[in-house]
Amino acid sequence: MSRHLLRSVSIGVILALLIVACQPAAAPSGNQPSGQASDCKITFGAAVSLTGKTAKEGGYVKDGYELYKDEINKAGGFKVGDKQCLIDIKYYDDASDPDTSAQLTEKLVTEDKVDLLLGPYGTNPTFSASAVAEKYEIPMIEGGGAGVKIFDRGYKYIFGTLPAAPFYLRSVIDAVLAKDSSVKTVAILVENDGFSQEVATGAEEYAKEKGLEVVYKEQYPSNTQDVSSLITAVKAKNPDMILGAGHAADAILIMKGLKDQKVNAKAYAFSVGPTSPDFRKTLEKDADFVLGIGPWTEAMKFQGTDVFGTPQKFADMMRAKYGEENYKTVPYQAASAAAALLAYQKAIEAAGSTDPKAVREQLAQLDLQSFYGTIKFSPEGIIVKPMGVVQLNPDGKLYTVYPADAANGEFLYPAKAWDQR
Amino acid sequence: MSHNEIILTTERAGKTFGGLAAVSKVDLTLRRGDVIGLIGPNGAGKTTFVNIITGMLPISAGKVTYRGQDITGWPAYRVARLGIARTFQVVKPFRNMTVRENVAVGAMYGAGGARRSTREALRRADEVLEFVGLLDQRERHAEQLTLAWLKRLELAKALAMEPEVLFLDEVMAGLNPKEIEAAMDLVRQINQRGITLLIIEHVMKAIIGVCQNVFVLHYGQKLAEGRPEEVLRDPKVIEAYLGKKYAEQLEARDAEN
Amino acid sequence: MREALRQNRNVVIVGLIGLGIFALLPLFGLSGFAYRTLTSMFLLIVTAQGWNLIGGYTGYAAFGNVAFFGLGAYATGILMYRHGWSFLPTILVGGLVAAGYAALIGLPVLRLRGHYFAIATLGVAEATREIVAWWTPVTDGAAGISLPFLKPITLAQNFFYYLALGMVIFGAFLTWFIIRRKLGYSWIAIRADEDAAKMLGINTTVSKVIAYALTAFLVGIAGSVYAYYNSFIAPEEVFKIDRTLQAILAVVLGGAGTIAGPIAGGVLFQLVSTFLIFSKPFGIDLGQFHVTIMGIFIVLVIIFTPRGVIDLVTRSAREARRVHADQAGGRRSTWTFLKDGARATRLILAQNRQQFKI
Amino acid sequence: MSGILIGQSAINVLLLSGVLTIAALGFSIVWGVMNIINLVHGAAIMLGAYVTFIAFTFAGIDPFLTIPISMVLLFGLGYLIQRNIINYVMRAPMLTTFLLTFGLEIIIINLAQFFFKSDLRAITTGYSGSSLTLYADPAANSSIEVPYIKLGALIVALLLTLLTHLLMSRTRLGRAIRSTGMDKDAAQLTGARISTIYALTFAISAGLAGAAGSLIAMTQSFQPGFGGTYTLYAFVIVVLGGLGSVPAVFLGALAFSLITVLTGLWQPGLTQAAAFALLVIMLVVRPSGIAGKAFYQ
Repeated sequence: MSRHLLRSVSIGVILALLIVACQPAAAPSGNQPSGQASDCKITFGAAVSLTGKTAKEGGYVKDGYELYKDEINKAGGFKVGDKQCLIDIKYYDDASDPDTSAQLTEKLVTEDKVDLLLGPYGTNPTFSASAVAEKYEIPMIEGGGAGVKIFDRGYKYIFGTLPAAPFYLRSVIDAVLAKDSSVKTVAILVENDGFSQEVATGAEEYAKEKGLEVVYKEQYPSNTQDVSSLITAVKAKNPDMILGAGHAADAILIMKGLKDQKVNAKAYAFSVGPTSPDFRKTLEKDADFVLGIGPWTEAMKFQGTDVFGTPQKFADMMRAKYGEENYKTVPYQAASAAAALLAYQKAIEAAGSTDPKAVREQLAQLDLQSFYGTIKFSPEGIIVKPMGVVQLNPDGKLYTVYPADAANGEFLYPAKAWDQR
Repeated sequence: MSHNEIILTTERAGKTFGGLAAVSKVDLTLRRGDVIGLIGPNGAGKTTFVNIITGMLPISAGKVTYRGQDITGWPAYRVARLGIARTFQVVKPFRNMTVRENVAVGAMYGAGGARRSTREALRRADEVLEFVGLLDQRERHAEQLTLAWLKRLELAKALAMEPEVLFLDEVMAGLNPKEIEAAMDLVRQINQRGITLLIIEHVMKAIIGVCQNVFVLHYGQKLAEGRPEEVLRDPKVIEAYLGKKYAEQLEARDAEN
Repeated sequence: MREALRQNRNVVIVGLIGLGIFALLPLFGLSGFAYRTLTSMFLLIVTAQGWNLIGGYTGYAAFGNVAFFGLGAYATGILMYRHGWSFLPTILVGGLVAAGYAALIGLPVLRLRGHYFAIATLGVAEATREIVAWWTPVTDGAAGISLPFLKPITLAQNFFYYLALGMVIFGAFLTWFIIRRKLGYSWIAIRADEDAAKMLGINTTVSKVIAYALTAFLVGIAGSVYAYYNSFIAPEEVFKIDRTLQAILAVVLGGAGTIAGPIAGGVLFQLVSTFLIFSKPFGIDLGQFHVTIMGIFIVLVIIFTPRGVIDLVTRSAREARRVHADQAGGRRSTWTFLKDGARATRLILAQNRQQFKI
Repeated sequence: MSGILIGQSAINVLLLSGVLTIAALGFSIVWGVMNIINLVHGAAIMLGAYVTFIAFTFAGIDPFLTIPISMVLLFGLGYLIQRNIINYVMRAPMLTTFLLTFGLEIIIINLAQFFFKSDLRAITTGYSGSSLTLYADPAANSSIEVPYIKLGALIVALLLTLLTHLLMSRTRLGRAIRSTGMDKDAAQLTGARISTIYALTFAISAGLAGAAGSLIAMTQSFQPGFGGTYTLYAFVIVVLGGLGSVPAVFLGALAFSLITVLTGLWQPGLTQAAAFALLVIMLVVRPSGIAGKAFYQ
């Protein structure tokens, strides 16, 4: 009898577990604006990293989405046909893990039945999540993955609001050459991950094209804790310009190392780091003169008809919503995330529905002036957009210094030598 | 069974640990059917000597020959498959197996192992277990056995290998007199099956009771060899080995008074 | 261990029923998410079954198995992407490449024991990752490799689901097949006492290298399938240490050195970790604490059931059955049986907690 | 290779090895005495870094003066963790303790992420980044520099290493810890309370990790997840140097720094691969390390 019992208990347990696993454990919940009447609702799904390695940037992305959602809902939502639709976003935390990202995207599509997808943060999670989106032919606009390889797979439903990685550091080279044509040598320090490799290769090719000599280009391992020997090697090459392609922590480590060993270049630039608030906070005065890049800065002079209108307005609203302290400078990740939703708005309104195929067609031919500048995707789905160059000024602020028509501050060049600061 | 055939010899066998000689220049000859006692004070190098013959430890010097074949420096498993088995002073049962499975491993991989299937090995294990008197324990886990049973299990594992030479390393240590009697009986029976035995033992009664010859190691070197009664009367041996014990006994007696 | 299995025919029966359920589940309609969750779970189980051979049966705590996963994934990635192979043969190549690599590194590394073996394997895995990331001409470096995906969706879902499930069955069958044979005995003997195993005539080096290579084969084929399933591989993802640790956790959760252990543990691990991301118990959003709770879960499991859940359940059931049989006829009911079971479980948990205490 | 390059690289090796010694020391002691691979170690280093960060940012205490604070706090935390959690698995197989500490690490890191957020933090003092110029060749625009803050960290690290060495070799506590490491049952006979000894050993290890965290906080930016890399480094260092003594850890750290710096000059993409390759070779060829012994002394 007991054997029989054990058997039935076990079956029961397995079934129960399966039901738990396969059914939505809880009704989808989002912050629905209560009491507001609306004709319909559009739900977006996003698996972003709120914990793990890229929790910080994932947070920027989520904040950008949320700000846009709040503002557009205040303004009455999307106009679909003759209906006004409020929007809602369902989030999951992918813990910065690509496998989880794919799993969650699959859940958003097949169980939560979201209408359209927003991207995660990070090139690798974007790879996994976008494959799921493409599989189900649901559009995904992502503002957190710039690897060119995401877009050269022939996918049709993936759009990115960040310019392609190889373009990241090109504007820096342009900016410096515009100021000083006597610059001859460049050193490039590259983190050993896919995104940074693309950035570095793009920069190297462009530098050569412009007649510069790349005197140093080496990879360093992700999670590196010491770059002193790289700095020593760079110093021996005495380059005019030092470019870093990696993550914010590496950029900080490299700057500290350059100061330690008194390596004086005319310009320092990093693909990721200078635009993040942490960079200034951690390096303080040592961050002066460093160049960063961004597809968007709050100083840029774009004008759109969207809920934000201008970069400045977007930045102010970010600060109003999330606090001055947290967004001293507003990182472009937040703006590119908001731009993703904006692109959806225009595409849905043009399509008159949220039908994935119709929205996809509209996205492909989108050409929109906005607070984020021109939003227009290449045939591969990646935004075509020049990068702005920013500089951390000794007065403590971040100014856009290139291109000239977007500049709101003077490009201080060359950077002061360490012992003259 | 011919008592003349030489089955195993060592010539000037030696082992050094970081410059210290644990065993040096030991010559030993085992003839088929022998029961030799290997005795000596603690630390005399008895177990090390067995270890270098069986390939447990790499030999440092000298030569080991088994049935005319030079097996110096052979790895332990090859020596074992040739037909040389041993037990361990500190018992080494496979705790996660049953008694029967423990013994079956010996039957699978020992001298006769290559031709045996798993099932045949298990059957062979039953035979051996019956012989050593452990058959009724065969389904128990090794970790549940008492020390006396574990010593028998060691023996059974070695016997299952169908060895021609068997080294017994203190199989009687820690047993009570009754258990020792039984164990001696078992050793005699094993010998009657034609297995050559080298027995390391501190229980002198057992040595005298079962061994034809005794071989004494002291500081890693041969001190004496011969019939038990003679060797044990040898002053050199008494001084090196028994002398210490007598001294302890005297000391104990003094303390009592 | 082997005998524990024999005594508990129940485990086998439950396993077969579970297998039946999993085999039939797609017929009742699964969401894409359920497909993915279960397919990933099967792949986790296969990597766990792989680890179980070297870590569970042979007793060598390998911490670098992710190297085999990554090599399997890259074999498939490179063959499909560069050489236009079709998918299925690449699985075999992935498994064999991993097995060959394991044999190669196993020869020196398997001479080490305990912590040293663990660290050496970890080191090998890390070094392998870095080399794959660095060797751009062959591997496309850190940027990774993208693969096309199988269409249409339903075909792909069922294909990967049943392929992965089939691999679980293969893993279980392989384990079962070997442990009843001499090789299996040699592994269990090595785990218990390697010196004693040698003295019984076991060529421990060969046994261990075979165990390691078979481990690598299973982990490697899981990696191969992962590559095509996920359609993207990059060194930092497929060589992530977490994959090894998850597999080990799955084995320990279920019970190391048993056939059912990795399966039960894999199911439990995947369900708990998936559940934690979505569930809102009593309306509380676990939010970013889901990873923390996973950590607490691991700590509790390790302290309370170091031999795994199967051991806990079977021992509780045995104990309850014993108590149950002693009781007078009137009180024998399902309810009292369950109550006895719960009490037995509590007792065993308390014992386990004290078991390794100083 | 120019003289300046060699000189600067030698300085780099020395400076790096100091901090790494402290980072690996506690790990080595716990491993040697308790036979545990302690994955919580990196998390303890991380907590030490945050103690220094908080004390510096909110109380304005000089980072070097925060070292005792983080050592004391982490000592206490280590004691509690051993007493209440790790003590339950002291006799368990290695895998059990490994996974247990893995679970603990997850918990600590994620709680830290909740409390401290995943913002990058760093400590920038008035003297950060200033350095002592040992030799300069203005013509070639090159020089050999010794950053003061790293020099300070090296001195503190050497001092702590020496103190730990004295603690382990000269004091009663050290003797009790060592004898427990050699043979816990024999140590029990001598009257030492094993559970207390273990708790103290773990606490000392955590305290050293705290000091390492404080030192690391001064030289680089950090966020809650950064400690894991140091656990990995500690592994390699302990194996290279050999288990069993304080000076061995220093030798291991020196060897590790040498490999890191040399590969960093030639082929920085392979620094970790080189370190791990050496680790595996070392394990196979000489498992006891450069200066290893069987037990702690």
